[in-house]
Order: sequence, then structure tokens, then C-alpha cells
Amino acid sequence: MNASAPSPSAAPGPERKALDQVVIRFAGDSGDGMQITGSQFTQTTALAGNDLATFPDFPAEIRAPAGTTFGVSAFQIHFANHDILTPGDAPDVLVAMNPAALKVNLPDLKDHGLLIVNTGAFTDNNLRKAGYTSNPLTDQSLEPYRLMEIDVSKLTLDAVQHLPVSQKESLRCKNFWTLGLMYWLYGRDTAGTIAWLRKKFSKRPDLADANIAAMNAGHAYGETAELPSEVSPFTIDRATLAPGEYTNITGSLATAWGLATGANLAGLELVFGSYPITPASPMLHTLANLKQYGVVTYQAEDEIAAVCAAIGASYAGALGVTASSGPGIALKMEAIGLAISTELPLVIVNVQRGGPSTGLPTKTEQSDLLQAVWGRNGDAPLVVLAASTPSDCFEMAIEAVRLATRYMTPVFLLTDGYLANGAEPWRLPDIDAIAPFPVTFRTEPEGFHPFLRNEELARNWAVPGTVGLEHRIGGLEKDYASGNVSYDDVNHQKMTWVRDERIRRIADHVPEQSVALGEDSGELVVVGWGSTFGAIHQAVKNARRSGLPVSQVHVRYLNPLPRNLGELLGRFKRVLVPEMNNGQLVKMLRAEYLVPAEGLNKVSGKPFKISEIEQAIRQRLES
Amino acid sequence: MNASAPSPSAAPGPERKALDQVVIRFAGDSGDGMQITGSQFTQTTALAGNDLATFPDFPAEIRAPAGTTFGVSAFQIHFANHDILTPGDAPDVLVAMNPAALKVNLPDLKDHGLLIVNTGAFTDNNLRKAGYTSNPLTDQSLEPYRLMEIDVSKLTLDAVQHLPVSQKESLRCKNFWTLGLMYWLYGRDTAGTIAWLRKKFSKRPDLADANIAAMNAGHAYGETAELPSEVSPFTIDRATLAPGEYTNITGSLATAWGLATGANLAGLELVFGSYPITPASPMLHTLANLKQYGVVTYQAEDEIAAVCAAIGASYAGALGVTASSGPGIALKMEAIGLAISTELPLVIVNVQRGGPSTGLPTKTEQSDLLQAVWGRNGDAPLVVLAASTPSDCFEMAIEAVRLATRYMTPVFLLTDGYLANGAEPWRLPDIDAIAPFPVTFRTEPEGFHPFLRNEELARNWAVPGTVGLEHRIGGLEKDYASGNVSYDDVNHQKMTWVRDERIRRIADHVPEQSVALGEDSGELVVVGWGSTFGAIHQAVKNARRSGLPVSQVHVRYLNPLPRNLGELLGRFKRVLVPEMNNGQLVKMLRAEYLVPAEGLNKVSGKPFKISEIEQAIRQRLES
Amino acid sequence: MSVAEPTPKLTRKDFTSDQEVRWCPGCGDYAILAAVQRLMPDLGVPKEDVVFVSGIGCAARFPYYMNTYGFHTIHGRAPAVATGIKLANPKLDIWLVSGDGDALSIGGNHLIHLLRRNVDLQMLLFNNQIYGLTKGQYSPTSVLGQRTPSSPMGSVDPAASAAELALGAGAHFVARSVDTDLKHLPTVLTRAHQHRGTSLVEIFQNCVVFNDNAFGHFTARDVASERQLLLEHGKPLLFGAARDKGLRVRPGGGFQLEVVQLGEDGIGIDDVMVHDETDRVLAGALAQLQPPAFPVALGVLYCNPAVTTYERAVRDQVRQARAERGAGNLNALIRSGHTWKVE
Amino acid sequence: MSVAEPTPKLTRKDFTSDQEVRWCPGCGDYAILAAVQRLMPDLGVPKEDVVFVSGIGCAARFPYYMNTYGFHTIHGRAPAVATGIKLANPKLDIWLVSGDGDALSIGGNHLIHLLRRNVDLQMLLFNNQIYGLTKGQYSPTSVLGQRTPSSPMGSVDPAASAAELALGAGAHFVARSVDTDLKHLPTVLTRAHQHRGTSLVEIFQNCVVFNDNAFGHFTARDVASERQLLLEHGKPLLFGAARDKGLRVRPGGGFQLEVVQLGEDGIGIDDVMVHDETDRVLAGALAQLQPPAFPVALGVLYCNPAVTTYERAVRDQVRQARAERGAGNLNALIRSGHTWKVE
Ligand SMILES: Cc1ncc(C[n+]2csc(CCOP(=O)(O)OP(=O)(O)O)c2C)c(N)n1
Ligand SMILES: Cc1ncc(C[n+]2csc(CCOP(=O)(O)OP(=O)(O)O)c2C)c(N)n1
Ligand code: SF4
Ligand code: SF4
Ligand SMILES: [Mg+2]
Ligand SMILES: [Mg+2]
Repeated sequence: MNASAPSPSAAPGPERKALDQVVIRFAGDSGDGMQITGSQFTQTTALAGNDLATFPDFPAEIRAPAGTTFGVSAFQIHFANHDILTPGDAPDVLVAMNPAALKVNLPDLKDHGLLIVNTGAFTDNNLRKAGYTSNPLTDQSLEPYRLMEIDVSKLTLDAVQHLPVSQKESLRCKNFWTLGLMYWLYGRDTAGTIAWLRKKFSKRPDLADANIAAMNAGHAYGETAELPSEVSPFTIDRATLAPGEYTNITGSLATAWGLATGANLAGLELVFGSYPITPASPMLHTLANLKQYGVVTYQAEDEIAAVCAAIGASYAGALGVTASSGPGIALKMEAIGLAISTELPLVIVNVQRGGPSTGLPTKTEQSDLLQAVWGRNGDAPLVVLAASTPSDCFEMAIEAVRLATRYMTPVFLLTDGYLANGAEPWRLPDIDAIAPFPVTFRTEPEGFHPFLRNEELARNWAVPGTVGLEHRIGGLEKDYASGNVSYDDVNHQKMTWVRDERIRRIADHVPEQSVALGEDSGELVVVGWGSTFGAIHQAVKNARRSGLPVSQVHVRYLNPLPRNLGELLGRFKRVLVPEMNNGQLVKMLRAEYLVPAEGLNKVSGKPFKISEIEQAIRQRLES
Repeated sequence: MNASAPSPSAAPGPERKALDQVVIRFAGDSGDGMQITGSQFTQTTALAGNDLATFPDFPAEIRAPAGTTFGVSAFQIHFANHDILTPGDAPDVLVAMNPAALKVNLPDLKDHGLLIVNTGAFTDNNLRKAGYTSNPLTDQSLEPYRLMEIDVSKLTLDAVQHLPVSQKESLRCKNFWTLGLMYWLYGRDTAGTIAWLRKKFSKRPDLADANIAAMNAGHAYGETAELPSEVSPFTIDRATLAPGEYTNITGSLATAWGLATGANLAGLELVFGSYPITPASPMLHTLANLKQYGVVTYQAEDEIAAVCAAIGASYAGALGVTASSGPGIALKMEAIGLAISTELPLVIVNVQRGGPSTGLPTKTEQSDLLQAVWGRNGDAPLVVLAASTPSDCFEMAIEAVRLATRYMTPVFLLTDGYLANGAEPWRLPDIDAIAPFPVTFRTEPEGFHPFLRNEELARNWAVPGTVGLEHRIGGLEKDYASGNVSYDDVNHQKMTWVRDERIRRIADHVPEQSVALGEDSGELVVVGWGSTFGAIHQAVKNARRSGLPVSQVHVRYLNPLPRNLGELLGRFKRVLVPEMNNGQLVKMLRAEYLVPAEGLNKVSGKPFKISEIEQAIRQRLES
Repeated sequence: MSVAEPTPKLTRKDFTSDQEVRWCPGCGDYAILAAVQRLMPDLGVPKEDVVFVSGIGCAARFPYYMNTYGFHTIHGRAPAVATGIKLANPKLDIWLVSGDGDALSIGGNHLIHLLRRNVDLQMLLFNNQIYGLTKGQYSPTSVLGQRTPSSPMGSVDPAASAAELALGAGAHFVARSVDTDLKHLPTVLTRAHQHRGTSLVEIFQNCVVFNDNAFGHFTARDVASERQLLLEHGKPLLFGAARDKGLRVRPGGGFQLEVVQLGEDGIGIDDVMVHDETDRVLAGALAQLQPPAFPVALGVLYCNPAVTTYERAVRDQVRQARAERGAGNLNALIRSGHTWKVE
Repeated sequence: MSVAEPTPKLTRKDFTSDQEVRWCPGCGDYAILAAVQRLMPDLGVPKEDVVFVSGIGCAARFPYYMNTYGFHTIHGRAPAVATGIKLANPKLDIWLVSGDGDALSIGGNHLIHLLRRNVDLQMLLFNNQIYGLTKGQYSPTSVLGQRTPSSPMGSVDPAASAAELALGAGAHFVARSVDTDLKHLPTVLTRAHQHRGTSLVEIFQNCVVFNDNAFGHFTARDVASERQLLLEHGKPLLFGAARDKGLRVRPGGGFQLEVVQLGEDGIGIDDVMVHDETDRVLAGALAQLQPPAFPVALGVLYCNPAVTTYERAVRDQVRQARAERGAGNLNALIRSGHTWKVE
């Protein structure tokens, strides 16, 4: 997504070198505030009119012990004067707040990249904790990089010493010192962050002052200090973007807002049943604040209760939604079967994370696709959608609500940790311009039975409280003609068909599969789904620029698959399916269309790099 | 499976017509004792040396109200003087104890079939309850059949009136009256059933006497009553079978015994964690009686606790096993992920039943295959096996234990309601002749870490209580080289590969796929799995008899699939995959081998008829 | 949701669905069904506002037979589903029906959290001390040593007490009755219905097929008065055919109850403890009483309404949010963070 | 399983694993870990026979830091896994470690059934009244009205009491202590270890990041003696810096405790109730005490060992079956039904 904004007050100082794009990674201890630094930089960058994408990466521990490699927290931001879609393959700039951060992140830094190191943290003890046997600052191992050694700790203490804050609190400001320096380096205005700090610390103005003082000091340092000759400040033009109002949005926020909007468009209250789990919890936190929007959140005793409450809410005429990740989704499957059997609307958001089992709670993965499609007892079809970018989460959440209510079916919406935590500029839609899809409850007793269907095979929704429509539903098989319990063989065959057919036919009412990039036939098509969109898109773009005959197809409707997809894929000689799993969509495509699709699988808890996909494309087309 | 036995004392009476095979269905109220009648007839038939197969079919209610169609309970037995594999497509003889039983079962009776009706139950009230508007006994609708009208109720009361049992208890004997008649009709000895009744009612000898009197009366009725001219008594020769000792076995019993045997062969105690559910509970009941075999059963508070206890038991060095059906299996998935992640042996038996959700608890289905293979969060591979016949459950249960312990992996064993409740003669193996596969626990501290692997990639199993091997395991990702928690990206990729590869390589150590019937290449191959074996086998046999070029392949190893399977299927022009689901194995085969396999899907809660498959074969070969 | 019309007084028939009842002949469930169907008209709730929610088991088939709204959910999860229903529409009158396996085995966690949260509904726990629908395995309430298909040598699991568990979980209303007690059961159900919050009613229910007469030792006509302590708030804890036996705190400082014979050892009615249904400690002590040493306490063991109910508290926050922040405007919401304009 | 060798007395170091501890600086978990590591050598169990089993949460990372056997299972399921371990090998000394979310929210059902069955192990419930690992949502023990990311207007769920729930579930040992109480905690843990059966120890544990000082109102040094009732079996229920306050049953027949001031209104030490840890009703009353009106009861609230433990009862049946029927012969087993021979 794209953004551009009124240009910030240009920073003074030396001549600035113009760049097209930069990738910066901030890395430090969990306690160093790297996520805050990153998101402030992001905010400011967005306001400065660049397009951007971010990738926060933090450990599963709340505050792992200081100085350890597993306690390192990082935030990567990619910003540019043009359209970009990924947080960047490798950082141009690495800020390492301590030895452990250096150790973990250095391998990713580009050759000759700018490396800013807080020397104040390079104590013997920290070096040992990070597993260094010799000090990298002195052993020449950093020669390939443009190294800036700064004792940020000390400079921060100096900067705030006049303020009435403790030594511990002073030291905590060092991330803002760094931020100040980076703001200077990229010609950014500090005003937004100052305002943010004032608001955040409204009850502790001393802390606001300290952080601002630190930031200003960092900024001033850039202006005044003697920078190494190779380091010069930069400027990055704003990107040219579609006119409109923009905000910077994470997938978590977009999904939560999309659900609230969807319920609103359907004319329903939203009952969100959830149990905390990383990385799905932020949706619960967001929705818990939207009570005035007709949103009720319910923190259940476990994931089973959460989904069951959502089902109960849908039965009672609200929109039941549940969300979870990893093991929490597995626990919901039995109850989702009940929603399928009773044909109640239900949206299940799965913010996928690294598995199996508890796996890698804070890392991203796409390995729950087959579970979503087939992971229940019995033939239990439902709708499966996937969002492609943080802002697409908004659209797909609305679509999930639309399909769930129109077709009386559970809908799985797949996102992942990368989408949920990552951010991008989002051109704000006018909600009033989105076509509403109000639900009509059954009220007419004449001829009613609970499993009476319309031409789309969706059953009528009759909610408790409606006079004359008293009825019973449940998870036992139902008679097609009356909705009563039936163990009849012919009926079960028919009901199995109806459940399946109802979902299949949805393909007739959702957009056909489009080609995201390139021709609609040819040598090679790269087919993706979910958060790999950006990396695939850029890789295909790069490959096409160098003349390679490759197209991109990105699937948002995973069950039912778009009705033209098989035919479309059939027009390509080769089909490459990159996935952050061990091969799941690729199985579905092969099974469905008998196309010789091959997987490109990355299961490392990290998103694809553009180059990884580009290389795979080249290999296919050159072999 | 096959059986033959010393011929029973031939019944006296008129000339007997020799038959090759017969299919009889007993049908009545849930309270009429049809399951007992059926299993007694089965037992006696087995002892008489026929081959046989049975199909009990009963409602989900314990004792549904008398006279209703949904309360009808039925038991079908097929017996023959030759090899048979299914309970038969359509009954030659239907015994209907009341109007509801007639109503529900008549559509299945062969034209001109023998219909025995208990006229005593054809009261107005019962006719109404069964939904009859006119009495079928008088409205000519039964003309296509050879009807025997007998007032079994009254004749039973007459037969036991001299005994000191209540009227209610007397009436309850009418199933034994019927059984006596059937014994006479097929020249069977009543001695076995008499012995059984004496034992069963050892504390109520009066009830034993009454039932025996009723049975004798039924038998005598056959001898003395004037039978309709078209009804004559029959004789069915014993089948010629491999020499050996036989017993009649259900899949439930075979699975339970197989698990106990497997644990014994592995040298382990068995801890069976389970929560009651139809149709899996009989395994719990059987194993609860095997304490002296080193079997501990644990009736947990739910399915999650059941599988977790099994995992805990495996961790502690026993063989952990769990079993369930339908919704109960869905609940276990999260914990199975833990067993996958910790690489502990575990056997999960899934006695599949009609779904989705609660579905059709007492009906059979094969619709949990994809759930078994892919129904977990994350990439979570495990072994999936399926038994083909009741007695094959024994072998596959042993195989499940073998693979679980040798490869340190959870193994899914799929059976279904039809296998579990159905019975067939089983040639008893000599347990001592089965090659044991004793487990070796790790005891050597030198070089130990918990995820140290052998050449088959299986990790070493170190159990608590072993000096010097203290270690920690869990569901977070583990470092390949130390077994400690690791969030490293390269390591996660490697561990994902190891988990997958370990399972894949098992294909090198299990039998290659054989052809069950016919050539190993050609026009058409019918590929099945699980309990459809018999119906497919007979259908292919019939088709081949009439010269059609068709072969049968039956898959017992579903994950990993046999390594030669793709190549084998590739040698056939067409692949037909009959399944009692909406198309699951067919998806796996298409995805894996890109063969244009087509499904033949029956989802009615009832097993395939031979004719249904035969017809599909003909269609394929004639089109 | 219900259309406001003056409803004519309904009858039992209005609450009887057209589905044939599928329990075994002689099952205690029939008596409870009849009692509930008979009681409903008296409660005066329009039947379109009544919802029966159940899990899985014989008991859980109950909703099918009520001509109200009904949801036969999945095993153990009825409390969770009901909570969702109530959150979506607090006006509905919800009756949970559950068996001892459904409520106390697989559903134990949802039960305790339901009670703690205090969602306004009635939960009827049909305790037959057995798994009926799965053919007779022991349940959490089965007596220790019970022989069943899954415990051929006798169960080794000590029995759970629904009432004690409920009190420990923070329940505000705990009562007990007997399936066939035509007088007592409706009274208790009425009290449960009156109580705002979760009302747990344990009903001892006879499973004639798999656990016949499990409660005969205190429900049989000839022993009932000696073995049943019928609780009434503010009345002394008396029992016995002649109401000449009572309970008091054993002298000596502890918290133990003991049986006293009125008229013996100078014991008079004033020595007998008076039932205070708002005393949670007393309720716990009463719940523990077991024959033969003690009678079984029936009736309302505990009733101490909380200030509010769960769904009211939830809805109050919604109202408060609306009052403080106004009805939500989605266009404003998505613009609530930092935004910027591109011309 | 353990090789019988005379084990030399171990030290804390022997129980410390090589894994770096990953809790937040200042977390109460550190203190508990230190207490346990220090205590283990005194208990005299060979470390190869010790197994720490946990669910998921900050607390649940505990096993990684103990140099014993350890199993970090899944959220809420540690009691179930531990039951399986104990069934397979009753000789192992099992310590469950669980958080308030793990044990009382998702794992509530397993907890109550564990307590009911009375599997012989120690369960340490680290109650920090918050979900730590998922970043600070309210938990079942969070106080009503607590503002957290998932309850921005204050939680509407009344708090659960672990001790009351445990007693209601049929626990035989219930105790409480405080993370940083270096003297009290090891004593309670030792008692828990001595008890045969499930010993539940609730440890009030400070989450410095998300719920700092939640227990300060009774653990802070300056208030502790006034706000803590340290229970000792057979000793009067006294508290206060001068041990001049006590508890007694409020006169008048009910079951309510009240605080009395020794020396006032003629109240002497004999008026103060004596702690009887075998009295379940008393334990329930003590568990309910809440500041500021009452002190918090710490120590062993209830200890009343059952005749046997679950795994022993299970194993006894195995032994009995073996004794009565002989060791099983599989060839005989599969021939135990009707069989026939084909020549
Ligand atoms: C998840 C799941 N597990 C198990 C079952 C099987 N099941 C059905 S009812 C039941 C127990 C019934 O006992 P109870 O709740 O006491 O009810 P009752 O039949 O005695 O009235 C069980 C275990 C199921 N339907 N779903
Ligand atoms: C099935 C499942 N649901 C949710 C989670 C996410 N989760 C991890 S720890 C936790 C709660 C932690 O709270 P508590 O048990 O009190 O432990 P603490 O972190 O406070 O020590 C949750 C909800 C999970 N890992 N698995
Ligand atoms: S099995 Fe028992 S509880 Fe179930 S319907 Fe029959 S008698 Fe009633
Ligand atoms: S989040 Fe709280 S409980 Fe968890 S480690 Fe940090 S301080 Fe301890
Ligand atoms: Mg029951
Ligand atoms: Mg906690």
C-alpha cells in the first residue's frame, strides 16, 4: 500500500543524499523498547509520505533476561518513495543496542551496510552473555560494514541528568536517543513523537521530558557530531499515491475493525468470544474497547468455551466471532463442527503462528490451511478466506461476515503473525460507501421449519424471541424436510450433499480469480495465498523486469476455490506455490485440478525474502 | 475371512434344500433383543462351519419408545459355504418383529424374499406408530414376498406359561422363539445357545428356562407347523477353510486384543486413556478386563485428559493409547500435536462414525481420514493406518504399536463403526510366533540429549527414573543439536524437515502396496481403504468373473503412503476410489500422484453394497 | 425480541413439542419433563422467550420435547453456548439441562465458570450417577467401587458432589430435588427461576436401565422421611417421620454437624440449628451430609443473590460506553489513529 | 526404575539445570524456584525420580530450570499428563507447576478431577492474578473490576478462589503460601510433599510487570502480621504483631467466623478457635476470609489424607487381577470365546 503526505519540516544540516528506499532494523534487549522505537519511526515515516512495511520480531518471553540472545527484540521497517510491499529482505541499517542484538542480527545486514552500535552495552559481561569470545568492536570482524560506535547509554544519561528521574529511568530513555539520531539521519520531524510521549506519559511528565530530552540529544548528536566520512544524512521523497486519507495499520487492528464494520453492515451486534493467545490477543484488546459499536467481548475460560459462546450468540441472533492461534484453533474444531451441522453463521479468525503444538508462539507461519479446510470429524465443509496484507485484513473480515450471514455458515479467516503485527499505510475507505448486507431474520411461522432453505441452499435464521418459530436444533443429523433428528440413510446422503453443495456454490457469488501481475497464461505462474503476497509480488515484478515470463496469482478464497482457478492455472506450463509451511495449498491445487504444482516451502518462522522467491522463479525458468 | 467346523447335529424333519449362501436380517424394537438374537445366530453359524459376516444396526437411543420407526434395531448376517466378506447387499430373509421393523426394513428385502412377521405386534396402535395407514398384512402390499405370518407373541406366551416368570418377562422371550424357528429353518443346533443362556442367567435360572422353552417352541413350530408351500428348510454346507482354530470376532475386540498384544511384543505396559463414546467404548470395556495382562485403563474426565494421560504414560515409559470417535477425536488434536512435537509414541484409535458433529453416533462412516492426516495446527505429520476387516484390526493394532515405538511417533489407527461392531470368523494366530519388537530405553548418559536420533531419525527414549538422563521436553520448538528450546529460524526449518522426513521414511520399512485382486496394470483399478475392503473385493471379483479388466488395490498404510503406490496406480488408465465419505483418499491420491482418480462416495451411515460398486465398475468400463 | 401481546395463560400442552420422547420406559427423565412442562405456564414467561440448552446424553435430549426454543449442543459445552446466547439476548429465559457426565465430567470447567460468572439462567443437573447414553459406564458421581463395563473390578474414583463443587466455584444458588417428587421439584424449580443469576438444581434421577434404584436408599417411600432433610430458610433443620430429629453444631468448638433426637438428653427445638440459606459455610456442611449417618439435604441449600449478573454487568458496560462515548461511528473509528491526507 | 545406589546428599546446584532463567527481572517466580531448588535435597528423593510437569504460562517454564525430569506440556493439561505419568510409574515423585490461568481457567476441569481422584503428587499453583505470558489479561483470580487490556472498563468476572474450589472438588490437602516468604514456603512445600495424595499449594506470586504488588496489602512487611493468619494444626487461630487477635465462631448458632481482640470484652485465648486441619467445613470458612475484615489464611488449611491414592487403587486392582487370574496369557485370551477347529 502507498502513502504520501505533506512534507515534514526539513531538518537542517549538511547536504542530504536522496535515496529511493531504506530498510532499517532496530535491535536490542526485550527491555530496550525496540518495538516502541520502531513503531514511532514508522508513524513518523508514514506522516512523511513514504510507503512502508514493517516487521516486528520479538521473543516469546515477556522480558527475557537482559543481554541474552534469546531475549533480543527487533523491529524492521522498509520505507520508500515508491510502492513497496514487504519489510525488505535485508537491512541497510542495523541499530544494535547490545552485543546480543548484534550477534543475532548482524548476519542479515547488507554488506557495507550502516551499523550503529551502542558501545555502552559492550561490557565483558554482555559480550559473554551474547556468546562472544572476542569483542567484535575490536576484532575487525565488523570491517565489512560502515560502523558507527556511539556510547548511547552514556550520552543518554548525560542528556537527562538535569531531570528529576532515576538512573534506571534515565537509562530506559536510550531508545529515544537512538530514535532522535535516526530522525536526524533521515530528515524526519520529531514533533509527532514528542506529542505521543506527552500523551503517553501524561501522568508522568518527568518521564516524557526525559525521553524527549534524550531524543533531542540524539537528533543534535547527528547534527553536531563528527560522523564517519561514509555516513551522510539522507532524504527519501514521498511516494506518489492515490489521493485520500491514510493511516498506518496493523493486521490485528484491521481485522478487528473489519469485523466490527462487517457486523454493522449486516445490521447485527457482534459477540466476540476469545481466550488470550499470542498473536491473536490484540484483536480481543481492540474489540474490548468498541462496546459503543455494538461489540460485546467475552474472555472465556478456554478456546472451547469461546467458540461455543460465539455459536450461542449466533443462535440468538448476533454475529458470533471467535479468534485464536495455533493450539487454540485446534481446540475449537469440535465446536466448529456443531456450527457446521446447525448451519449457524460464525467467523473464526486464525492468526497463524509457528507450529506444531506450542511451537514458536511469536513467529509467523501459514501451516493451518489444511486444518481449516479439512481438520474436523466427518465431512464438514466451511468457507476459508485468507487476507494478503495488513489492510486486506479489513476487507476480508467484512467478506467473512458477509459470507457467514448470507450462507449461514462458519467462515475461517486466516491471517498470520506477520500480518497481525506488521503495519502498512492504508487508504481509509468511506464506510458509508460500502454496500451493506443486512440480515433478514425469519419471522413468518407459516411453512416454517428451521432447515428450510433458499435457492442458495442457505437455511432461514429464526432467532429465539420470535413468536411462533419455536424450534430445536442440534448436532445430530437433521431431516432435510423438517429439521427434526433423522438417522435415515437417504437423508444423510442428501444432507451431506447439501452441506457440501451450499459451500461449493458460493464460488458462483465471489469474484473470479484474477491475475495479480502478468499475463493470464504462459510459462510460469506463482500462486500464493495470505501474507506472502508482498514478497511474491515484488519477486514476480523483479523477474518480469528482467524479462522473465512469469505471472502472479494470489488466492484469497481458499474454500471454495474460485471457479475459474483450475482453468487459469491450466494455461500455465508450470505452477510454483511458495508457502510458509511444508506444502499445503500446493496439495489442494494438485488434488483439485491435477496441475503439477510444485511447492516452495519456507518454515522458519520468518516471512519469505523477495530474493528467495525470485531465485526460485529464475531456477524454474532457466532449468 | 473363512471358517469351517465339524458339522452340527443335523436337524430332523423334511428334506432340506441346499443353499450356497443366505442373508438374514432380524429386525424389531430396541427392546426386542435383536442384537442378542443376531449374535447367537452368528455364534451358532460360525460353529456350524460357514463363513460369515455380520452388520448390527441400532439406534442412538438406549431404548427408544416401543413401536416407533426410529427405535428399530436390526442385525444382518450373511453366511455361506464359501468365502464371503460382507454382510450381504440385501436380505433373503427378513424377520420383522413389529410394524415399525417391517416399515423400515422391507425396502431392502429381495423380491420374493422370505418375510417372517410377528402378527402379534400388528396392533392398530403399533401400525399407527409405524406410520402405516393401512395394515400391510391385509392390503396386498406384501405380495411380492413369501410371507410367513406367525403370532410369535402369543406362541411365546403359550410356550412359557407353565414357568414362574411374569407376563412381561415371558413376552421378552419372543426373540428366542424366533431364533428357535430360524435354527430349525437352517438346520442348526440349539445346544450352544442353551449353554449361553444358562451361563448368562446363572442368577435367574427361571429366565434361562423361559428363554430356552421359547426357543424350543420356535424350533418345534418349524418341525410341526404347516409351512407355506414355498418355504422349505435349508442346509448350507460348511465353507472350506485353512485349517486352524477359529473364533468369531468383532473389530472392537480385535483392536483391543491387538493393542494388548502389541504392547506385549514391545515389552511395555499399556496405559489406555479413554472417555466413553459410541462406538469406541467397547474397547475400553474389553481392556478394563485385561489388568493381568499389564493393561491399565483410565476413564478420564474428557477426551483431552484421556489423550494427555496416554502421552504422560508414554513419557514415563509405558505405551500410551487412546481411542475415541467423532467429536471425541476432534478434541484430541491439540494434544496429539504435543505428542508429535515431543516425539513420543502414542496410538490413537479412531472408530469412525457418521458426522459432522454429533452426527449419526451409531452409524458407520470413513470421514475422518483427512482430519487424521492433516487436522492439526502447524505441520504436524504422523502415521495413519487403517484396518480393513474385523480381524485385520488385530494385525493393524499390533502394527500401530510397532511403528509408534520404533519411530517415536503418534500413530492413528482408523477403524469404523461397521468394523467395530461387525463380526467374522478369525483364524487364531499363535501369539508366540509373532516376532516381538522390544523397546530399548536409553540408559547411557554419555552423549545423551533427548532429541538425539538414530539413523531412522527416531529420537532416543529416556524415561524418568533413569539415573543421569534427567532432561526436559515440551511443545516449544527444540534445538536439533541439544533438544533445548530454540526459536532459531534455520533450526525450525530443519526440525520441520526432520519431523516430516522421519514419517516419510517409514515407507521404506513397511510392505509395498500389493494388488488385492487382478493384474497390476490395466483399464481400471478400484482403490479402497478401511472397511470397504469386503464390498470392493466382492464387486471386483464379480466384475472379473464377467470378464471385466479391473483390479483391486486396498491401502492399509495411509500416511506415509506405500512408496510404490503412485507408480502402481500410474499403470492403470482409470482409478476409482469408493469411500464412505465425500471424497478423502481420492484427494490424497490426486494430490500425491496427480492421477485422475475419481471418487465413488456413499455417505449414508451404511456400508457399501457390492452391487453399488459393481455397477460403478461396469459404468466406468462400459462408458 | 418478543412481540408484545397479552399472552393468554398457556397450558402444559403448549410446552409439549411434537417429537416422540425417546427415553427408556420408566426413566426418571419422564417425570422431570412432565414437571417442567407443567410448571412452565405458571412461570408466565412467553414461550418464545424460553430457550432450553443442553449438551449430550440422555438428559440432554430434553430440549427436543419442549415446545420452546432449544439447542442440543455438544458434550459438556451447554454452559458455554448458553452464556453466548445470554450475552446476545439477555431477555431470554434460559434453562440448561445436563447430565452428571455432561456437567461434571467433560463439562466441569464450563460449569464452574458459569457459576462464578453468575449468568442468569437455571441449570438442571440430572444426576443419575451413570453415563446413560453410552450404556452404563461410571460417572463422576458414581459411588466408589461401582462395577460398570468400564470398572469391572469397581471404580476407584471417589464420587464428586455437585453441590459442594458448585459452592466452591462461587455459586449463588444451589438446590437439590428428586425426579419423582411431584411436590418438591416444582417448588425448587420455581425458586431457581426466581433467583437472578445462575441457579444450580441437582435432580437425583433414576436410570432404570443402567443404575436402577441408585437413590432408593433415601427416596423410597418408606425411608424418605428419615433420610431426607427438607430445607426451609429460617426453619429448624428437622427431619424424621415425626420431625423429631434435628441437626446442630457439635458442641466443642468445631464446625461439625451432628444429629440430635428431640426430647432426649434435654434437647429441645431451640437446640436445633436454623437453616440460613445465605450462609455459605452452612450450605457446604449441609451438602456434605451423607446417609446413613445423616439425612440427604434437599431443597435450597444456598441462595444468596449477587449484586448483579454476568450479562447485566456486561450490558451495563456497553450502556456506559455508549453514554460516555456516544454510539460508535465507524468512519471516525478507523480515523482515530494518526492519519494523513494525500491530495 | 531408579538404580538403587546410596545417593550422596545432593545440593541446590544438583537441582539447577543449565538453562538460563527467562523470567522478567523481579518476578516472584525466581523466589519460588530458589525455594524449591533449595528444598529438594532435603526431601531426599533421588533426582532421577523427580518429575516436574507444567502447562503453559510464565510459571509453566519452571521445569526447564530444574535439573530433574521435566515435561512442559500444553495449556491447562498438566494434571492430565501427570496422571498418566503416575499411572505408568507410581514411584515417581511428581510436582505440577501451574499458573492461575493454566490451572483455573483452561485447566479447571483437570484440576478438579485430579483433586477428586487424589493422585499422589504436589501441585504448585502460582497465583499472580493475571495472565503473564500473554501480556496481562485478567485471569479467573483477578479482582473484580480489574482493568487490563481485555477488560478496559474493568473485569466483570467475580474472582475464583483456588482453595475453595479445591475443597469443593474433594481435595485432601490444601495449603497457601507466599512467593518470597523464605521461611513459610519451604515448610508448606515439605508438608505437601509428605502428604500422600494430591497436595494443592497456592502460592501468591508477584507479577512485577503486569500486576505488580497485587498481594502487597497482606504481604508487605509492615502489614503482614496483621493481615496474615498463619495456620498451625492444634493451635489457636491467632494473628497480629502481638498475636492478640483471634478468630472464633460468631455466637448465635451460625457458621460465621469473627475477629476478636484478646483481652477485650473478657475474651481470652480459650475463646479463640483452634485450627483443626482435618475439618473440611472449617477449612472452607478459612479459605473465604478476605482482608480488610479478616486476615488471609496461610499455611495448611486442610490436610485429611484419604485411605488410598488414585494410582495405588489402580495398581492394587492390577495386582489383585494378577493374583486372582494369574499373569495374562495372550494365546489363552484370544481363545477365550467360542472357538472351533478346522482340520
Ligand atoms: C465429545 C464427546 N465425548 C463423548 C461423547 C459420548 N457421550 C455421549 S453422552 C455421554 C455421557 C452421558 O452421561 P450423562 O451426561 O450423565 O447423561 P445421561 O445419559 O446419564 O443422562 C457421553 C460420554 C460425546 N457425545 N461427545
Ligand atoms: C490452548 C492455548 N490457549 C492459549 C494459550 C496462550 N496462553 C499461554 S500462557 C496463558 C495464560 C498464562 O497465565 P497463567 O497460567 O496465569 O500463567 P502466568 O503466565 O501468569 O504465570 C495463555 C492464555 C496457549 N498457549 N494455549
Ligand atoms: S439409559 Fe437410563 S437415563 Fe438414559 S433414557 Fe434409559 S433409563 Fe433414562
Ligand atoms: S510477565 Fe509477570 S509472571 Fe511472567 S515472568 Fe514477567 S513478571 Fe513473571
Ligand atoms: Mg448420567
Ligand atoms: Mg498467572
